[in-house]
Amino acid sequence: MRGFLAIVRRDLSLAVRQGMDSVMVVMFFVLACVLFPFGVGPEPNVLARIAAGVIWVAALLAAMLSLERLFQTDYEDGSLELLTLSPLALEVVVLAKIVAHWLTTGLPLIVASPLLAVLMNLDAAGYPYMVLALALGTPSLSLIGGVGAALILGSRRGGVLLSLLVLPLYIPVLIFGVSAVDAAIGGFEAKAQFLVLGGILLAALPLCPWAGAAALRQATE
Amino acid sequence: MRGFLAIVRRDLSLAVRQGMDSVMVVMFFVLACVLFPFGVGPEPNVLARIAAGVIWVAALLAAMLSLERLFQTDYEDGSLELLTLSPLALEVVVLAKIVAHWLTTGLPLIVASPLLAVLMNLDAAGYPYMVLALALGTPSLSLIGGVGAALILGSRRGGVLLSLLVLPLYIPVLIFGVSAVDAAIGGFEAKAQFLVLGGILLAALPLCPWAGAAALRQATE
Amino acid sequence: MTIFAGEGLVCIRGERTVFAGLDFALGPGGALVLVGPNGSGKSSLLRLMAGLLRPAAGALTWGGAAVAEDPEGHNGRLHYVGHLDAVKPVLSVTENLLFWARLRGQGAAAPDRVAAALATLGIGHLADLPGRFLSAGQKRRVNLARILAAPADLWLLDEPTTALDRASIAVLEGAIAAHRAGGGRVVVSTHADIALDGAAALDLADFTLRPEQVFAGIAGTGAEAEP
Amino acid sequence: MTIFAGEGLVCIRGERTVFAGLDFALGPGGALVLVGPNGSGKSSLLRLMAGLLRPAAGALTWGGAAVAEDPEGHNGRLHYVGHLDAVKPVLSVTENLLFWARLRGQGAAAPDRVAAALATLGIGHLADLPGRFLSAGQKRRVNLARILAAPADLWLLDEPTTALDRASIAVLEGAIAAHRAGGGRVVVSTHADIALDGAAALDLADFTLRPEQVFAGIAGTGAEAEP
Amino acid sequence: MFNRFANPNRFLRLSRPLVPVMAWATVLLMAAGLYMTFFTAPADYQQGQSVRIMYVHVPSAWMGLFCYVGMAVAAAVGLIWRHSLADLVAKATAPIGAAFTFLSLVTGSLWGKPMWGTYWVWDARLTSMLVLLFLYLGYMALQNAFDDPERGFKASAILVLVGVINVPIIKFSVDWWNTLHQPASVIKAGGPSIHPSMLWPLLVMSLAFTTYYVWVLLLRVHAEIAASKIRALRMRQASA
Amino acid sequence: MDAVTDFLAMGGYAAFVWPCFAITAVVMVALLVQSLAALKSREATLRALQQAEEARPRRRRTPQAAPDSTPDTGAEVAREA
Ligand code: HEM
Ligand SMILES: Nc1ncnc2c1ncn2[C@@H]1O[C@H](COP(=O)(O)OP(=O)(O)OP(=O)(O)O)[C@@H](O)[C@H]1O
Ligand SMILES: Nc1ncnc2c1ncn2[C@@H]1O[C@H](COP(=O)(O)OP(=O)(O)OP(=O)(O)O)[C@@H](O)[C@H]1O
Ligand SMILES: [Mg+2]
Ligand SMILES: [Mg+2]
Repeated sequence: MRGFLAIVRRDLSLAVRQGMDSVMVVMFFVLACVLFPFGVGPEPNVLARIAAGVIWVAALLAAMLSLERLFQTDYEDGSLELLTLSPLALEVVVLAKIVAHWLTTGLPLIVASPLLAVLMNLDAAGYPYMVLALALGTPSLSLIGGVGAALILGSRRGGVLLSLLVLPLYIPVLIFGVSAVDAAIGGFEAKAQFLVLGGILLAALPLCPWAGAAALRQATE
Repeated sequence: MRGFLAIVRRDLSLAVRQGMDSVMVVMFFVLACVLFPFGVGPEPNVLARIAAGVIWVAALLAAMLSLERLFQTDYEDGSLELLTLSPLALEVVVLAKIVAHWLTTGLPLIVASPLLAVLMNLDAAGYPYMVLALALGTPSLSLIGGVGAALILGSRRGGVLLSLLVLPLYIPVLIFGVSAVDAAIGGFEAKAQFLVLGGILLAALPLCPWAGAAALRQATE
Repeated sequence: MTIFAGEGLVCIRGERTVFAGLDFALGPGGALVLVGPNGSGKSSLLRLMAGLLRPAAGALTWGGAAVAEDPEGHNGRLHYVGHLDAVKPVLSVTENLLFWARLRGQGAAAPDRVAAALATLGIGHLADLPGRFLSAGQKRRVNLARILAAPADLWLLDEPTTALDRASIAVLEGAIAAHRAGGGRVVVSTHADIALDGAAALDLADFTLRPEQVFAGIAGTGAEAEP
Repeated sequence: MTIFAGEGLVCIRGERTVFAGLDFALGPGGALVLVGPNGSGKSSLLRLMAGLLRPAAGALTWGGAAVAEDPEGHNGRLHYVGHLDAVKPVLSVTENLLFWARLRGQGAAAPDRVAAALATLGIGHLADLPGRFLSAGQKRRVNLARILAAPADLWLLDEPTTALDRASIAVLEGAIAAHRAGGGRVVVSTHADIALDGAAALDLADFTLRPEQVFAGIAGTGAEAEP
Repeated sequence: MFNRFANPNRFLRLSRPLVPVMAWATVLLMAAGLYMTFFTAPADYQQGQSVRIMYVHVPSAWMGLFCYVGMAVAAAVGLIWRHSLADLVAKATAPIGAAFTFLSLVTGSLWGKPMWGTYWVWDARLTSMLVLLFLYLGYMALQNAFDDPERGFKASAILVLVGVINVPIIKFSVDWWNTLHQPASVIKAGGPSIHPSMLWPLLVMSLAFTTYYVWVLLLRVHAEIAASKIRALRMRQASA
Repeated sequence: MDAVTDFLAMGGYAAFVWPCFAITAVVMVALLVQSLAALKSREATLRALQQAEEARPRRRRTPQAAPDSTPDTGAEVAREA
């Protein structure tokens, strides 16, 4: 546990010092959303209809883009080898790095999402559900993406490749995240959707660090 | 001219040998589009309404992602220094690399776009305009993105930073690209939009290689 | 007396057999110096001992128990120094070292131990400097301070003298001697000279296969089987 | 006789003055060997000569004309060999070299010249091998073959002997001698020994500023202004 | 004991004779299947002659699913027992499975046009098949992204195992998603009840597709073995 | 003749049925041909390389170093060293 916290704390201070990781992710999130009013036209009702979907897709893309370097710098400067050789189980190391990643990117996304909801004209009834759905969904995105980030270490092309591996696996989170918001706006119960989102998170929590650790072991061979 | 062709030919054979560059870009393009039905729901009329915008946004993102490594590998293995030291004007080198990039990514996107139009239920009247607009717009995307790719060389975080530099510059292309298609579907003249897209391309053609060359000189200092 | 030993080790990298049939044994206070030409497998053997690589055949044991059974336990008793120094450019030297010390369970004692390690290696004055201002030699000394800041039985050092000047090499030799006097063991690969009393030398060239035997795996056996 | 010369060159990197007031002159057939401790600015001077870096002060001239006026022309008459070998892993050795030769206007003659260059460096048998199969020394030889495959007056070689064995160093020395005999000129930085008849040596340490003068820019002038 | 040096020469010896067997089996079964498809199978009373598409559509959909499972099993064997032949089988299966999945999508949409009036609807089954195609392509892209083929095998094996856990989740969520937005209106659950006169051609075609798979798989595995021998010889040449 | 045109018309679905079978045939044949071609070209390369290998002078090769029977595992090859 102490080792876990040490890694989280280090990654957080690296993110703070290296400057603006979180700011950049949020900016990408906003930019990607803002492209849509330009793309589909500014009619409020059309935007409102697609708002939840667009915000979720932008969150997916932002998570994916920022994940590309999750292990990359540690891999390049030799830290990853030493982390692999720490007395901590490698699964714990992976989990700690993913937690730190979520704190620096997932959390800011959640905080920024109401702003985007306003921009995209989302029905006000959806705001709290949007935030809640993102709060349940983004950790799964970080977990699943962490496996992808570990797999592409040392490969020839990072960004595009990662997206191909990770985006198909993000689809369930997207579906239930959007439908939770839509249900709330439509006046239905959204409990089932939240249960599924929670279930996905609970399943990813042990599985992804395990797969990520396996990927890291073969990357440092 | 001979040097120009030599660079284009080399980059094309690198893309072919390194495996599936084009395939990966097209896949990302398709995947990014496919996320939207999941996000906004499968109703054909809603999809048709936003189809042109979504396809264009996906094309923007695909171009941006693939551009990240335009100069990166050459920078890392020392080729970029030697290209800078070639007797060719550096602007020509940059243009050649951008042309090769467009041939390996822009062209496949154009070819794949009718397929996406089917998936997204775009009005059949829009197909030829979609293709034509992409044919005029994607070269501008490659040119503008090439400058961004040169600027981020040696920076700590590639992907996200590039998107922040490049996406805002892409917005004019997006607006006119989409409105050309929408106009055609609505039964209006789309000539003005195509003229603007052509104008952007004509402006980018001399400006971007020049700016990209300046950025490369910086990076190899 | 717990012995760290390898028996019949075979190492295959990138479809190529680097060495085969390698044995070694290392008791407390022992030292092993790995020598051999470029590409003979010194780094590979160290990575194998660290558990970063898995032997294609053969067994690595600690006090008779297979190392592969308990990788985290093995990690806990070793320090590895590779080619890369793992110094984060945006963290200060002390912050860099504190992290690694805390990761190995050094809680409250960590700051003192780190300061002492820095002093030993003569870079106490750099303690608050961010990593990006360090020269190659200074980075290497920070990396060596890391292994002093948390105790571990086995030191695996891959060309630790790279980028060090003579004075620092002497400090390193002293640190190794002290480590061994306390019952620690050390394996060092080196091209340069490093003075270790009573160290056994292992020449990797002795375990390299003849060229025609070199290629293992599918390819190798296939090629071998051709008339 | 065209002279390649530098006068009063000052190089500033990362807000630090690496060297200042450096002069040199190099006529046809001439050779200059750069020596000096790590970080004294050998690589920086070579990059400056190549035009990759711009001098903070001073002038670089070719036959009296400022090099900065016609960078492409200067590029056309020089070959630079840096620390990286620019060998693409997915292209064969020949394809790698053909590209660089064609880029320098070698059209139909390129294949022959490339084959000859490979033969000179003793790696003719590797011609069809993809770059990823090459060892460090072999890559370096491919990089050297590149400068043989297209003629250029001025060779700028940054530690060209890295990773080369004795025999290859001798080949390189022969190639440099032949180049100079044909009126070419060469600047070499080296830690190892490389035998060049009648080469002038330039010790970069002579042009390094005293520590109190080192900091340039705002900081530098400030420090200078201290009594 | 499984061993990472699983001898390829023995495998080659054992499997080479199988190649012509599979080739002939494929040709004969395909001929029989096509004959039955066009001459013995009846037209559907609702769908008319277009039902003949079923005899390529359904086998390719089955094979697309089957290949993914096969690939996952092979990858697991390669990863856990370090059996290099299993790695090669997984690698060789991917393009074949992707081709079948692609065919089921194409034939399905060609069938969809006359039946539903559109080439594509975001139906649950269609959508999950599309995602499956992406999983295949991602696997192939990762496999090819490394200079060291060994790394490609291991990384893509982990990916395919993660993917195989996700396939049911994706399937479930896509079902949910579609029923939520749009009640099943286009295709009824169950489909047409299958009469023996339609079942037999379907089974023969499926068998033909299976033997085709084995045939091409063997060819591709043999090619992979040759490729790794070439790499070894090249490396030997380089270090000489 | 009518039978043939009728057959080709596929009850009005010709525009869907025939492309469907054509695409299936094209994809399957293309995959097969590509696999065969890859196998052929690699085997040719392999043979050429092996011949080059045979032709090269063998410096340190001792007769017993080359195993005459196919070893079951590479590890055995390794242990012979
Ligand atoms: C792009 C479009 C389509 C795709 C991706 C698709 C996909 C699939 C898949 C994956 C299966 C195998 C399912 C299983 O065995 O569990 C299947 C079976 C089947 N499909 Fe399609 N299909 C498409 C269009 C159609 C159309 C338009 C029809 C007919 C109107 C159709 C009729 C059938 C039938 C009859 C079966 C076999 C019965 C069964 O196993 O349930 N499909 N399809
Ligand atoms: N990551 C890798 N993948 C594949 N092969 C590798 C890898 N690293 C090293 N090798 C190969 O393994 C062999 C042994 O390399 P190793 O680094 O262990 O040698 P070394 O004795 O440490 O050499 P040096 O003196 O240069 O450090 C070399 O032939 C090398 O080409
Ligand atoms: N990209 C850079 N940015 C800032 N400073 C740099 C950069 N590259 C080198 N320097 C600094 O410039 C100085 C001169 O470096 P240079 O590489 O020219 O030295 P050198 O004589 O070639 O050393 P070596 O013998 O290690 O090759 C060094 O102090 C170095 O820290
Ligand atoms: Mg080594
Ligand atoms: Mg230097």
